Amino acid sequence: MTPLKRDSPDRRVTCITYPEPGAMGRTGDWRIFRPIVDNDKCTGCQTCWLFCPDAAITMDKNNKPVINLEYCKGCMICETTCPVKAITRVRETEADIE
Amino acid sequence: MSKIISVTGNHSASWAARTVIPAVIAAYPITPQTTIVEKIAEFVESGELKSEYVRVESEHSAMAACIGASALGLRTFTATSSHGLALMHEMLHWAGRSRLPIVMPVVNRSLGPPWNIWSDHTDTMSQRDTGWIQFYASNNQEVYDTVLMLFRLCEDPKVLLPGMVALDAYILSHTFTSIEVYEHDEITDFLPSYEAGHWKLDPKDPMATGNIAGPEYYYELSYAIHEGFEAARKLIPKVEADFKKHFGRDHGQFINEYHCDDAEVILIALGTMGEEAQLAVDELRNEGVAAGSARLRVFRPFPAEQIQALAKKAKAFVVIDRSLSYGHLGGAVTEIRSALYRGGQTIPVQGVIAGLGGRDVRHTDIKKMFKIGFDVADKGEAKPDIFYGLKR
Amino acid sequence: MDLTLDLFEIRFHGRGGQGAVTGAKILGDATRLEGKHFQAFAHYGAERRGAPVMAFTRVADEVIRIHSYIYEPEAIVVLDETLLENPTVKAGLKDGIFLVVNTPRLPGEIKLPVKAKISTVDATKIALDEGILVAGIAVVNTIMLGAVVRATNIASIESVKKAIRKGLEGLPDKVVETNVEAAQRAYNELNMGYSL
Amino acid sequence: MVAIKDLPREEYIELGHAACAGCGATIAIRHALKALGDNTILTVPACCMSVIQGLYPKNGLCIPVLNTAFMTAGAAASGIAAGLKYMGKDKEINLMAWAGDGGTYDIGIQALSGAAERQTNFIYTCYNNEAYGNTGMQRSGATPYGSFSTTTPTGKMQHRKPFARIMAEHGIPYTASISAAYPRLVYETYSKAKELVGTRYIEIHTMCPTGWRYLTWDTVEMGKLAVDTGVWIMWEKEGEEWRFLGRSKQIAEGKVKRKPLMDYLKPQGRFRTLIKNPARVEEFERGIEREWKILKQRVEC
Repeated sequence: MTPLKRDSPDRRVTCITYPEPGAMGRTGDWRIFRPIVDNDKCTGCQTCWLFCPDAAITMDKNNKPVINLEYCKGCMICETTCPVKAITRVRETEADIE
Repeated sequence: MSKIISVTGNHSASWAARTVIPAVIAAYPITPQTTIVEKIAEFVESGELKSEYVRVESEHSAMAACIGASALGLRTFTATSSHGLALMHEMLHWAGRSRLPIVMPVVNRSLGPPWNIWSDHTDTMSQRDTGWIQFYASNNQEVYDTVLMLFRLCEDPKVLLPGMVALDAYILSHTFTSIEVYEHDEITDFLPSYEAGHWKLDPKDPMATGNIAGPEYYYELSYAIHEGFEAARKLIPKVEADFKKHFGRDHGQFINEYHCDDAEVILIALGTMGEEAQLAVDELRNEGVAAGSARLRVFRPFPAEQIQALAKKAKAFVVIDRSLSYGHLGGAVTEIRSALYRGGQTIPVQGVIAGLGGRDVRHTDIKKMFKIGFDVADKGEAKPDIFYGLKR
Repeated sequence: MDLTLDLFEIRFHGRGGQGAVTGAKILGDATRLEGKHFQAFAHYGAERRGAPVMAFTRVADEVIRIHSYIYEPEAIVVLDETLLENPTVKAGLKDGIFLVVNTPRLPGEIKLPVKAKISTVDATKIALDEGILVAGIAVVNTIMLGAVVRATNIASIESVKKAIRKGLEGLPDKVVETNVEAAQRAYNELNMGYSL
Repeated sequence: MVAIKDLPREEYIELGHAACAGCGATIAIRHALKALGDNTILTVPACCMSVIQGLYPKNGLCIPVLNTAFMTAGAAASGIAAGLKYMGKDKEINLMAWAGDGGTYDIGIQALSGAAERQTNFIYTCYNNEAYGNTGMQRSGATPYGSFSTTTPTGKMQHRKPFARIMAEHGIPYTASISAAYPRLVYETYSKAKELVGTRYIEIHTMCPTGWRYLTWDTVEMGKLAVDTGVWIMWEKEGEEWRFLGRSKQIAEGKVKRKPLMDYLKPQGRFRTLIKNPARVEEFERGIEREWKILKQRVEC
């Protein structure tokens, strides 16, 4: 049986859902605090990547963390777990609205 | 001394438990019923409510525990919603058939999948055959008052049946309004303490319940339950009248009629939609249109006679169901048509399915449904049941 | 002010954890102390700390029989100004609507597609001054009630203060009185004007 | 222990899922699914993970999920396992039930016990945030002694159920008690469980800021403190052999001293009433000692 296309009418017979970013909308709006990475202090240990509950951190080609601000919820776990305090916080309202 | 408090529909149910002081409460949390059992926990742990509160590990066990406690001849209370009520199904039959007067508010909520926590009457409609008396409330004061009335009704020696009062998820359960509540000693005239006259577990007078009954006995035992409902049918007006005498309020007994006497079209609905329909009636009446609304407050025992009497007043019914029996129609409209058929009445009945899964039903929508009703009255013939607001 | 409208509907916009629902209920309770009937409820879904939430208060002279949602409120209260961009805040706007916003900006600086009666107060600053914080969030719900009654006259500040004391029953007295004082401050420091 | 750099980069949870900020359970599932890979089917009963998947028509998890009723994780998994066996796919596909503590300790114990007794071939994960988290922290069988919950406002009166040990006594090939504060240990535990056959029960202590009432950025610290103070004990039982794991092993062997209990209780709002009552704190501590005593006996013999 050929796999059904995602939005073919037969698929709407019941509550079928598909993996996609933003299943709860732009969760970046939830932030009260925003994490800021200081790449000079960062040693590339990836602890922030390890602990991020939202998989919102990826390591760039220089093995430095990049935080996806569309979805990062500002829990600030990356800040507290970073062994060299390379990540700090700023109140979302004071941060420049990108 | 009675007092006025600002509470949600859920807390109105918790306050009713606090007023009645059941001996045992066994309950399991489920959205959106949760704040009922949370408030009861506060009352119990602060010492304001002396009930024994069993925090069971599932709804199936909640009802089983209530059956155990009620079997001792003790007043018993619980609350649930949607999937919790469905999970209790087996034990709802058990409680009904055991003639145990357990009282249970049920917050009407959709059945999944998908998970949906908003208002839908399919959950209580699915339990019509389990031997439980069923009331539907339309405001917080009615939730509180109906719990008190249910204990009086269910514990009557000729009735002896469990009873549920349904309230719409969020529309009532989580909406604050002010209600009047009483202390226990202010209600004991209306609601005396419960004496289990029929049976109870008592080592001093040993009797068992539920072991085998062959075909030669089972049928009559079932009929006895049916007789309990007929007794309830006679008692409901008396209980409501007595409640009014003590507390100055009644909620319309079987059917809460509004401008029905001279109405051309009467719209019937349950719960909060039944009350909001009154606004549509007011607007139509201002436009000189003879509309009336009737809120079906008691669903088991089903008020067939009252429906037949109501049909004599109008040229057409519109019936809104916030439930759907797949492969057939809404819960209320099928039973209303059945009552009319038995009464030999051929008034057209326009069925409307609306508000499933918590979709909002406003008085403006109800006014549109009335328009359909007047068209049906003119033609003398109903259209196929309408799925109001369905997105194609 | 004698309310000739038979229904006064208020919509609160806040974020999970800012106490929008409690605020809606306390405001309702305040109007009850002045003989009105009220409903207070929230728009329930998956509330999360920080995620946008809505709450409602409906006030009338007689018993309220309407149970459906509020679509065209008489007043909109915005507890967190970052929500002003959120489309739900702009739903149901009409000329003459009251808009009460927690912001350091003045009414004239707020652009709206309708002629609204805008009032602003920096409730966050008041909360930070008075130390009304929970888990890093300035809880401005009771503070904004001082602003709402001043802007709309739906109830007196005395009734609001009584309702706050009742609504926050169980919290330490010092916390309750701080909230009561903060509401009075918002009442006094309210800037009232019209949208751009 | 696997290095962070060597952990797979594929993510099996989507950006913008619906967990609260600082959720320990999503740290756990992120690394469990990295170990199991994309040949995995999940069944999830009513719990936080049902909501974390977010709103129709989208889903926050990247593998097939059968959402099921609260009581039925073990039963639903049994059905899927039978189907996979029938299709001859039970070796290649990892079947996992992912349930909360309420759905495991309380309403779902019967279905799970039945599935285990039938040696059903699946991994059952109980992510334990120690109350009915999704519906606002009502008390469960996993809620600690003396802890606040919305149905025990003045503090729970019973000790939590030693559920993982109960599952171990089902004679199943693998049982583990680990913590989301140690994601690499989570990854290694699931890598091991993936290779075994039969019912494998893994319980993960998952920190919950909303429910335990601490600030979101302290999630990992809170999980570590639970282990460092001995409140949460990490161990595994493979075949007949019991072993302490990670930090708990160091504590058991006396290499590391347990931190004072108050370090764990004090920063959490749910223990605010408990810590004001020394007698109840002592009872809390007695429960911890009892658990260590029993586990030490298991490990030694």
